[in-house]
Amino acid sequence: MENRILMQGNHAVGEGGLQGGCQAYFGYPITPQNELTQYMAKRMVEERKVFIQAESELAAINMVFGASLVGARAMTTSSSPGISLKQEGISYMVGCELPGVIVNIQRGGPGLGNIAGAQGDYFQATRGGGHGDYYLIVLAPDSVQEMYDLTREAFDLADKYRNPVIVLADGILGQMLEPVKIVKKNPMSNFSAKKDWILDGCKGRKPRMVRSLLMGEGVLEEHNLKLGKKYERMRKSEVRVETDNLEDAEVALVGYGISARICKEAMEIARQKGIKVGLVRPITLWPFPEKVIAENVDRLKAFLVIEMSLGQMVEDVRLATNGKCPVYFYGRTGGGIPEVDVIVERIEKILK
Amino acid sequence: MENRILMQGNHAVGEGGLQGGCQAYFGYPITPQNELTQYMAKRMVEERKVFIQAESELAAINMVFGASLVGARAMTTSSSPGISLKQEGISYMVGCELPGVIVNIQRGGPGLGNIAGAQGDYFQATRGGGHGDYYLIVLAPDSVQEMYDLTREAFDLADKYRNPVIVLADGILGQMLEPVKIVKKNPMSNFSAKKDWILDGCKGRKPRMVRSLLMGEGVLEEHNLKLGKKYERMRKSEVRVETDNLEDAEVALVGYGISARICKEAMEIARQKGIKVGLVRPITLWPFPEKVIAENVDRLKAFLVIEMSLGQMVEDVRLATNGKCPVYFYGRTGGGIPEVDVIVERIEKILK
Amino acid sequence: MGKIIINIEQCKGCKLCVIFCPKQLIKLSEKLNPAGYHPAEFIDNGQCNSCGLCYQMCPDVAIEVWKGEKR
Amino acid sequence: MGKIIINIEQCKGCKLCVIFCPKQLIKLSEKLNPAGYHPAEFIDNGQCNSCGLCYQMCPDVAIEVWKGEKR
Amino acid sequence: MREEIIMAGFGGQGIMFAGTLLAHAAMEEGLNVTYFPSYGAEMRGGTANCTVIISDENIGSPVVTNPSALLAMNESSLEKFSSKVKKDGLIIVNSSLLKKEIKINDVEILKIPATELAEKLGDNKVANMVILGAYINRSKVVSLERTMDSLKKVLGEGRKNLLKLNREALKKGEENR
Amino acid sequence: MREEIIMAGFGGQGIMFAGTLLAHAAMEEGLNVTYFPSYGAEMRGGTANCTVIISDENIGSPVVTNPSALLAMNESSLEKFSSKVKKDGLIIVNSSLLKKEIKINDVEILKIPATELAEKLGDNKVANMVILGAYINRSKVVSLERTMDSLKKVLGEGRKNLLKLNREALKKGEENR
Amino acid sequence: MKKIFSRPESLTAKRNIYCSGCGHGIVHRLIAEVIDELGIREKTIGVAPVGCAVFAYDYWNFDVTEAAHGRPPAVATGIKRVLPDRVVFTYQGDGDLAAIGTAETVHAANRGENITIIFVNNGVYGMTGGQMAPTTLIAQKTTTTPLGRDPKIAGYPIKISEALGQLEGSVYIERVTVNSPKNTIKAKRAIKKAFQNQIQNKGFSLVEVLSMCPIAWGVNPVEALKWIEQKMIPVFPLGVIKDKDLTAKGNL
Amino acid sequence: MKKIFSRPESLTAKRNIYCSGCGHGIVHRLIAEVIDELGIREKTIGVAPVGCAVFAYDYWNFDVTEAAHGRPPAVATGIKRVLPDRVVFTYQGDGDLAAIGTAETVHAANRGENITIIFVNNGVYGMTGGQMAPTTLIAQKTTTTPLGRDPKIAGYPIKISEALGQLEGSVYIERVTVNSPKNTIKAKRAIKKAFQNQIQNKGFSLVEVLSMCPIAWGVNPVEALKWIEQKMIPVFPLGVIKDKDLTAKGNL
Ligand SMILES: Cc1ncc(C[n+]2csc(CCOP(=O)(O)OP(=O)(O)O)c2C)c(N)n1
Ligand SMILES: Cc1ncc(C[n+]2csc(CCOP(=O)(O)OP(=O)(O)O)c2C)c(N)n1
Ligand code: SF4
Ligand code: SF4
Ligand code: SF4
Ligand code: SF4
Ligand code: SF4
Ligand code: SF4
Ligand SMILES: [Mg+2]
Ligand SMILES: [Mg+2]
Repeated sequence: MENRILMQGNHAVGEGGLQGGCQAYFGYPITPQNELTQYMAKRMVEERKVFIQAESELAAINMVFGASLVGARAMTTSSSPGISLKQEGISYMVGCELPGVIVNIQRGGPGLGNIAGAQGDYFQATRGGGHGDYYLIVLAPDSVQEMYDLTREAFDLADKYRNPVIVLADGILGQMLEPVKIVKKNPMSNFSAKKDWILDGCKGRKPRMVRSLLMGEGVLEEHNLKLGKKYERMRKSEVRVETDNLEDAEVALVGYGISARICKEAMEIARQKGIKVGLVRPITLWPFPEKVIAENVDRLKAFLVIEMSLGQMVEDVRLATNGKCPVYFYGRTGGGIPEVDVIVERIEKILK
Repeated sequence: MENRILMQGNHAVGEGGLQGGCQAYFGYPITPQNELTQYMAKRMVEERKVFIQAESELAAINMVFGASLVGARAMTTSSSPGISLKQEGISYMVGCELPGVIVNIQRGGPGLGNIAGAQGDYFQATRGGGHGDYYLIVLAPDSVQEMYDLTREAFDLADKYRNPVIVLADGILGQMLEPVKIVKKNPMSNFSAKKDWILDGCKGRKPRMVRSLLMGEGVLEEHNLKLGKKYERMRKSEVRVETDNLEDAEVALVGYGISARICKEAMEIARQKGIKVGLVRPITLWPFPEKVIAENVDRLKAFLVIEMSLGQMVEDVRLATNGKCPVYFYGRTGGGIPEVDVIVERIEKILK
Repeated sequence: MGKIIINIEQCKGCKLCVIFCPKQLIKLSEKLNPAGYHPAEFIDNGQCNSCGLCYQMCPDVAIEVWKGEKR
Repeated sequence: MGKIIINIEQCKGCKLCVIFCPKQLIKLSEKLNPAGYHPAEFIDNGQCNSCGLCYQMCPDVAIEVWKGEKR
Repeated sequence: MREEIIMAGFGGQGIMFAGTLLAHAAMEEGLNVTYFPSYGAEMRGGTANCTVIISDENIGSPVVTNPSALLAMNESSLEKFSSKVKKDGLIIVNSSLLKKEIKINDVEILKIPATELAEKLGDNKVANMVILGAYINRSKVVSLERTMDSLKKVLGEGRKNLLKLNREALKKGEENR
Repeated sequence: MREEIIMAGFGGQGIMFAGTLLAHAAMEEGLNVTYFPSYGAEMRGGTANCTVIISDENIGSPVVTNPSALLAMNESSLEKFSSKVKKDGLIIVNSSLLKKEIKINDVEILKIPATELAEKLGDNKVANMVILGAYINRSKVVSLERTMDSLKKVLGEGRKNLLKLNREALKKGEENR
Repeated sequence: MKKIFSRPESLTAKRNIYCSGCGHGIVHRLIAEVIDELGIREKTIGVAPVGCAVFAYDYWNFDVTEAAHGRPPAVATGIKRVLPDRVVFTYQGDGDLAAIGTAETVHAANRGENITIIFVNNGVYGMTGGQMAPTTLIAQKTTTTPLGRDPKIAGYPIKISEALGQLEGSVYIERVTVNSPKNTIKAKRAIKKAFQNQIQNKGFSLVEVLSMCPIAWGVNPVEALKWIEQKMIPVFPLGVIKDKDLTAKGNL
Repeated sequence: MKKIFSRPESLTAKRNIYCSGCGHGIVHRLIAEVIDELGIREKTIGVAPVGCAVFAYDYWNFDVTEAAHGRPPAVATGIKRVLPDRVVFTYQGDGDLAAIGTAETVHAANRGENITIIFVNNGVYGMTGGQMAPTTLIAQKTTTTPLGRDPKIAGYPIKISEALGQLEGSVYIERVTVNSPKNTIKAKRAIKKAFQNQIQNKGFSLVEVLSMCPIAWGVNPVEALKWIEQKMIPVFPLGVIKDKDLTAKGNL
C-alpha cells in the first residue's frame, strides 16, 4: 500500500503522459477535462517541455501533427465536442503515419449535451470519426491507475506503429480521485532511436517529405493496403482484455471503463446470490478482444453488454459472437449511470 | 426516353436540392464536388435564394444550423476531409433537432488522400463521426438520376424527423454525366407548415429557444431516449433497398453506390455463365436494410460484400446475417474500383 | 423622494450597489439568503434621490428604483 | 557577352521572358514540346547582356543565364 | 465494510476539501477509496457536493444515488439529499444554518452546530472539519490520528499555516459526539 | 452492344467537349450512356481524358481500364493508353502530332491527320470533331445526324457561332473514312 | 410613486447563475433595455455562446438559440440571410469570439453581415474555470498560466476589435466597459447604436465590453471594477475603433 | 563562360505542374534562392499548403511537410516549438491562409511565433477550379461568383495583412508582387528579411505576394501581369505594412 498517491483521473492522464515521454502538449479547455490541461500547463513548463494552449481543438491537433513530424512525442486532450473537431487532423495523422496520443474524456452528447461522464463516442473512436479507411488503437482505462498507466503506454504504442492512439475515458474517470501507484519507466524506450522518417532539416541526408496526398494511379491504394497490414499487426498483437470468472459463468457481462467497474460490482452481488456471472472488460476497444468472446460463445448462455450509451460496443460483441450466443444490452445515455441492481435483475431475467 | 437531360452527378445533386425546396446553400470548394458548389452559386442566385461560399466547412455547417433553426430548408455539400470538419456541427444539429441536408461526395482517404471516388466514409456517416449517441438517415444514390431524386427527397426526410440527412455519394457519381429525368414535385410538402419550433421572433407567442445543452439531472438522458425513439421510427419506416434476382440466387452481392452498379454488371456476367447470383443494394445505409438480408440467410449460400474501402458496410451485413450465412468481402481502397472479373471469380470460388 | 426595492433572492451580495450609492443608502445584510449570500439592504432614510446608480451596476438586476411622493 | 539556355521540356511558353528581354532575344518556337506548349527559343545574336530579367520572370525556372567570353 | 458518504453545502464551505481529506485518510488506512466531485448544473455559485466511497472491496462507480451517510453543511443540501440516504443511514447536519425542524424516517440524524463551533475556534470556514470530525467519530471508518496526518499532507507546504486551526476543528467535531 | 471509348489529349484540345457530345448523341439515340472525365494527377495543364460508355444494357462503373476504343489526340495520350485497348479494339490517332511509328498487336489503328484537316477548315481547335467524326463513321454507334443535332444542344445559345465550324469538322472526319 | 428603473421586459424573471459581481448580468440587462427601447423584442433572434453566458436563453425574454463554441457569427449569418428583416445578434465571450471563433468572426465582419455582435471581454475563459483567454493580460495568472501569461510562450492580449476595424466590411466597432455607472450608461449607448445600425441596414457592428470576472481574477467584485480601470483599459483602450458614419463625414 | 543565374540548389530538378505563367513557380524560386543565400537549406523545414502548391515538397530540395488545408501555421507552431533552432516557414494560398485558416494565422501571429509565412495571394482558389477567394476583387468573375463578386453577398477582398499588422505579436509584414523583374527582386528582398527575422529570433514575419493566376482570371500570362498592376495593387497596395524594426527606430 506504500507509495500510493491520491490523484485525480485527469491529473493521472497528464502525469502518465509525462512519464510516457510526452515532449509537447497542445490543449484547449473543455469540461470535464480542464484539470488535465491545467495540470500540463504547470508540469510541462516545470519540465521545460512544450505546452501551448491552442486557439482551438483544431489548431491543437495540427500542432500535434507538427510536433510529431519532427520526432517529438506529442499529445492533445479534450472532451467529446472538441474531439469531433479533431477528426480531420486525426485522419491526416494516420495518412501521414504520424504517432501521437489523443485523450477523450467523454461527456454527454450529442451537441453541447452536458458535462457528465458518458460513453457515446465509442463508434467515433473505434470506427474512425474522420474520413477514409483507418483505425486507431483505442485504450479504455477503468481506474485512475489505468488513466496513468495506459496514457504512459499509449506513447509507446503510437511510436511502435506510427499511428495515433486514443485514450477513451469519460468525465467520471477524469473527475474522480483514487489512489495511484506512480510507476516510472524509461520513456522513449526503443522507438525514439528509430525515427528515421522525421523532418528535422536535411543535414547529411536527402530531403524528406511527410504527406498523405497520393495521387498517382494506385499509389494511395498501395499505401492503404500497407496501412491495412499495420492494422492487422495491431489486431494480432495489441488486444488487451481483462476477464474474470468466465470459467463457470453462465452469463458474461461486457463493459469498459466506468461501466466495467459497475459490472464488477454487479457480478459480485450476483455471485453472492449464487448466480454464475463472469466479466469481459475490453481494455483495447480497438482492436476489440473478439477472440475471448468467440471462445466463450458455446459455454455461455448469454452476454450482457453494459454501456453508457444507446448501444455501440454491443455491435462489436455481436460481431464477435456471430450469432452463436445471445447478446443483451443495458445502457444509460446522456450521462446516466447503469445501476447495479438493474444489471442483476437483467441477468436474472436472462437466466429465467 | 423523352425529357432526359445529360447531367453531371454534382449538378444533379444541386438541382435535386433546389427541387427539394432548398432555400439556403452554404458550401466551401473541394474536389470532387466543386461543380456542385459552382452550380449552386449560379442557380441559387437565379432563384433568389441564399447562397454563401463560407470561409470553411465548419462555418458552412453552422450556417446551415442557423438557417435551419429559423425554418429554412438548408444544405451543405463537401467531400471527405471537409465532412470531417462538419462533425461537431452535425452532432449539434441532431442534439437541437434541426433538419438539414449534408452531401458527401467521398474521395480517397485518409488525410488528403486523393480526388478519386471512394467509399471510406461509410462508418463516419452511419455511426456518427461526431460525438454522442446519434444516427442520421444516410442515402446512397447509385446513378445521376438518384443523385437528383434522393437529394430532393432528403429534404422531406430531414423535415419529417427534424434530423439532418446525409447523402453519401462518391467522386465518380459526382463527376460522371448520365441522362436524368427531372421530376419536379411540390417541395416544402407537408412539413413546412408544421414547423412550430422555429425561431423567427416571438411575435404573438412565447419566446422559444433552440439548444442541446441539457444539464439538469436526467434531462439529457430523457432527451436522448426521445431521440432514440425517433431513430426507432426511422428504422421502421425509412429503410430503402433494391434487390434483384434473390429468388433463386445462391450468392447475393451486396454493394451500394457505384459499387452496386459494378455488382450489377458482375451479376449479369455470372448469370450468363449460369451462376445464380442475386443483389442487395442498400439505398439507405442507415437505417440498414437488415431485414432483407436476414430473410435470405437460409436460402443463400453466401453474401459477398463489395465496397470501395477496406471493409465497412460488411460489418452491417455480418450483423444482419448474425452468423447464419457466410459473408465474404472484396474491396478496393484509396480510389481503386472493384473489378467485375474479380467479383465473378470470387463468386466462383465461394461456390466451389 | 425615492426608494429602491431589492430582490433578496436574486441579490448575490456583490456590494456594487453599495459602493456606488452616492448617499450610502445600501449595506449588506447580516443574514444569508437561500443561495448563501449576504444580500443588500436599503437604508430608507428618505434621502434616496432615485438616481438609479445602484440599478445601473447591479449584475443581478435585483434592484427596482421608485420615484415620487410616497403614497 | 552572354547567353541563355532554355530547358525546353520545362518551359510552358508563357512568354514572360519574351516580353521582358530588353534586347528582344527570346521568341516562342513553332514546335510543341511534349507537354503541348510552344517553348521559348533564344535568338543568339550576341546581344544578350546576361541581365537575367528573363530568368527573374520565368515561372518554370527554365532559363539559365551565362556571362563572359564564349569559349 | 463499505461507506458511501455524500458531503454537500454552499460553494466556499470547504466541501471538496473535506471530502478529499477523508478520502486521503481512508487511503492511508489501506482501504479502497474513491472521491467524486459534482458541481451540478450550476458551474458557479450555488451548491457543491462530493461523494466519497470507502471500502475494503473493489469500488465500482464512484457515484452513488443512495449514500449511507450524508454530511449536509446547509439547509438546501439537506433538502436535496436527505431523502436519498439509505435506510438506517446517517445524516450529520450543520444545525447552525438550519431553520426548519427535520424529521426523516429510518435514518439517524445528528445535529452539530458546526458553524458556531467553528466560529468559536476563530473561523467559521472550518465548520467542514467540525462536521467531518463528528462523522469520523461516529463511523470509525478512519481514525482521527490518520486524518490528522492526512491533513498535513493534503494541506501541503503551501497551506501549512492552516494546519493548527483545522486540526482543532476536527478534534472539536470528533469530541462533540 | 457496348462501346467503351477513352478520349485523351492535351488540355485545350477539346477532349471533354467531344466526349460530352458523343454521350449526348448516344442518349438521344435512346441508349444508356455514361461520361466520366479524368484530370489525372495533374490538375492543371498536362493531359486530360474522359471515358464514354454506350450500351443498350445497364452500365456499371463509368470508369474502364480496358476500352474498346481509344481516340488519342496526341502522342503522349497514345503512349499512355494504347496498351490498354481491348483485343480487336480500335485506336484512332491524330497523326498530325505523331512523330514515332506505332505498331500495336491485335488492335486496328486508324491515323487521321486531324490537326491538319482542322487547320484547313480554319481552326485547329476542331481537330477533336474530326477525330470524333471518324469514330462515328467507324463505329456507327450513333448517327452523324444525331450528333449534329446534339452539337447544337451542347453548344447552346451561348456558343452558337461555333456550330458551323464544328459541324464541318465532324463531317470532314466522318467522310475521311 | 413610480417605478423608474426595473427589470426590462426583455429579461425574464429567472435568477441568473453568474458569480457575484459578474459583468455578464449587467451586459444582459443593457441589451434587454436596448431591445425594449427599440421596440424589437418580437423580431429579435439572439445567438448565445458557449461560455458562462451559455444559458442566456433562460434570461432573455425573446427568441434565443445556442451555437457551438465559437460559431455564433456563422449561425447568425445563416439566420440573417434567411430572415433579413429580423434583428439578429450574437453574444460572445473572448474565448468564443477571439480564440476558437476567430475565423467566423473575421469573415462575418468581412462579408459585412448586417448583424450585431456583443463581445464580452473578461480576459479569461470563465465557464471552464478561469483559463487563459487570448485577451488575458501579460503576467496575469490563470489556471493555464499559473506563473502569469508569458508572451514568449502564450502571446499577447489580442486586440481583435482593432484587427476587425481593418476590414472593409465592418461598419462600427467600439470598446466600452461596465465598471462604473457612467461607463455602463456609455456602454448602453454603444450597444444601442450597434442595434440601430442593423435596423438601418448599415452592416456589421461590434461592441466589445470589458467585463468583470471577479472569480477568475481572484478578486472581489469591487476590486474587479478597479482591475478593469487599472489593468485592462491601458491595454484595451475604450472608445470608438471604427465608425463608417464618422469616417464618411470626415470626423474620425 | 560562367553561369550567373540558374536553378538554385534548394529547388529540385522536377518540372512543376503549374499552369503556364503561374506565379507560384517564381515564388518557389525566390524562397529557394533566399534559403541558399542564407545557407540554411539543411536546417529548414517547409510547410506546404493545400492549394495549387500542394506538391511544393516535390520542388523544394529540403525537408517539407504537408499540412491540412488552412492549418500550416498550427503545424509550423508544433514544429518550431519542438525545434526552435530550425528555420520553419509556411507557404500558403489566400484560400488556405485567409479563409479556412484564418484562426490559425491570426493566432500564430498573436503568439508571435518565430516563423516565416509566405502568403501567395492570387485572388482565387486556384487548385479547386478558380472559385472566389476572400481576396477576390469586387466584380471579379469566378466559378462561384459567375456574375462577379458582389460585396453585398460575398463581402470584400480581405486585407488580412493589414489586420495581422494590428496584432502585437507580428513583427514584420510586407506586401510584394512578382509581376515584373523589378517587383520580383523586391519580393525576394522581403522574403529574405522575413527569414532573417526568424534566424535573429525576432518573431512572426509574413510576406504577402500578389501572384498571377492567369488560368482562373481567364487571361493569358502576359495580361496577368497587367491585371496585378491595374486591378490588384489598387486594392492591395504594395509596401511594408508593419516593421517593428522601423517603428522601434521611429521611421514608420
Ligand atoms: C468545441 C468546444 N471546445 C471547448 C468547449 C469548452 N468551453 C466552454 S466555454 C469555453 C470558454 C468560455 O470562455 P469565454 O468565451 O471567454 O466566455 P466566458 O465564460 O469567459 O464568459 C470553453 C473553452 C466547448 N464547449 N466546445
Ligand atoms: C478541409 C478542406 N477543404 C477544402 C479543400 C479543397 N481545397 C483544396 S485547395 C483549396 C483552395 C486553394 O486555394 P488557395 O489557398 O488560394 O491556393 P491556390 O490554389 O490559389 O494557390 C481548397 C478549397 C481541402 N483539401 N480540404
Ligand atoms: S437610487 Fe441612487 S440614491 Fe437611491 S439607493 Fe440607488 S444609488 Fe442610492
Ligand atoms: S448590486 Fe445587486 S447583487 Fe450586488 S449587492 Fe447590490 S443588489 Fe445585490
Ligand atoms: S539575360 Fe537579359 S538580355 Fe539575355 S536573354 Fe535574358 S533578358 Fe534577354
Ligand atoms: S518564362 Fe520560362 S516558361 Fe515562360 S516562355 Fe520563357 S522560358 Fe518558357
Ligand atoms: S466565472 Fe467569471 S464570467 Fe463566469 S459567471 Fe463567474 S464571474 Fe462571470
Ligand atoms: S490555377 Fe492558378 S495558381 Fe493554380 S497553377 Fe494554375 S495559374 Fe497557378
Ligand atoms: Mg471570457
Ligand atoms: Mg489562391
